[in-house]
Amino acid sequence: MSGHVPAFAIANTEFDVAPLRAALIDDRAGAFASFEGWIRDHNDGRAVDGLRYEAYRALAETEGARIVAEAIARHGALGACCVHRIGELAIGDLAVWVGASAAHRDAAFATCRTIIDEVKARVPIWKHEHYVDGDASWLHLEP
Amino acid sequence: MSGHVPAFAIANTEFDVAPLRAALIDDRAGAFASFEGWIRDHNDGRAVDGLRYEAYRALAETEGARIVAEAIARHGALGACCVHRIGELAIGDLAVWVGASAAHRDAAFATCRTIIDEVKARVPIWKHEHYVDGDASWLHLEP
Amino acid sequence: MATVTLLYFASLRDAAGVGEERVDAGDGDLRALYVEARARHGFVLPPERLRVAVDGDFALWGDAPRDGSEVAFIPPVSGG
Amino acid sequence: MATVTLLYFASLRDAAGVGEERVDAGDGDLRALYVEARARHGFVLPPERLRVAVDGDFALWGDAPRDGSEVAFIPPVSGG
Repeated sequence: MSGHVPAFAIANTEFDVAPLRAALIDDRAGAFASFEGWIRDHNDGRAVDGLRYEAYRALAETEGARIVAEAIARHGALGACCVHRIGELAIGDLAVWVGASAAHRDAAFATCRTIIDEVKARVPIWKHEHYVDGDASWLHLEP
Repeated sequence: MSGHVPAFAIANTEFDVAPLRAALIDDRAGAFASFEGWIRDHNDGRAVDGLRYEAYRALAETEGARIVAEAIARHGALGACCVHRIGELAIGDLAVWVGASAAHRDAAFATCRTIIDEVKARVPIWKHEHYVDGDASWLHLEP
Repeated sequence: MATVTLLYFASLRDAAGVGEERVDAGDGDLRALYVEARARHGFVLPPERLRVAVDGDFALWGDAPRDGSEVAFIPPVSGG
Repeated sequence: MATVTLLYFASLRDAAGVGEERVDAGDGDLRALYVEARARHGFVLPPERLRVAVDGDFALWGDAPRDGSEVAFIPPVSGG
């Protein structure tokens, strides 16, 4: 993976995924899997009209980079990268992007999946949802 | 999914993935998974310097569309699309693209994975590899 | 007697030297058509490794050829 | 006695009304620091639901506070 793109980053504005994908191109790679988390219009049966993500940035970057490195090593990928948005987001906005390249598709899919699962479980980022009915709340998911 | 983009298509020149992804955007979607097959520089231990894909186009389009529809129904995705290149390709070229959107990531990943697996198993497309040593051969994989 | 167009792809087309040919179907099924073409062109692959399609959709080896139809022999695929 | 900066995020910050505050650590461990802050601000979450970090990396609840360090209480995360 190119040295120009960190393995994990927090973005406080919209970001372009093309350079992230480009940094994972590798002649040895036959497979590239990516995942995008989008803000959807409902959660747990409630209509959502937007949300805000907050991070403990120093720890999020350390833990995120650790997750990406662990996933690459565990699945034998060639490279991987993850960027997570913070700040105010509207329906349809890109919240998180994960990409992984590998010789074969098993490793590309597994790396991508492991990263998004671990990011959701371990990286200190919190979602504050605004509901259409005017209410709002922090999501502190049960472990 | 938008009516402007077919669920499955054969492309005989390079294609742009941005409109394919855009056609899968849906306010109900919280997850989008995509897969890209890239031409890699080796296969089965042999150095490859390019390849050619040939298709039985009428049947490939029928069978590809069937695969996409089956995968969406089976996993409960909101939409999915696949495009496969034919013709001469060089190392690093995009051979196949799959995208799937869904409310949650399980369905997005599963739909994407099912489509690429079934396309590789069922769609009448054949790979003719050129090796660096000057040899070339059709790949007729064991079932 | 039915006349059909046979379509050859990939290694079959290379072995036949043509992508398609018109043949008289005789009175056998689609498998018999392949067995005859295989003998004539020296195809390596046995019918068990192939699928057969008629007019753009998969068919059964035991189907009878229809006059004027397009019969494609599908070697093991390798897309993706 | 150690003086530390406590960092609050998400629902903890809303409950505390501030994102950080400096406190004297007393002679307890990091868990004791949270228990004390929880009582003062009325945090709903028990320490079992949280993790703790010191100076930007995860730490153990039983660790002793270091003078001048930054102690973050990490409620259950919900990114992605």
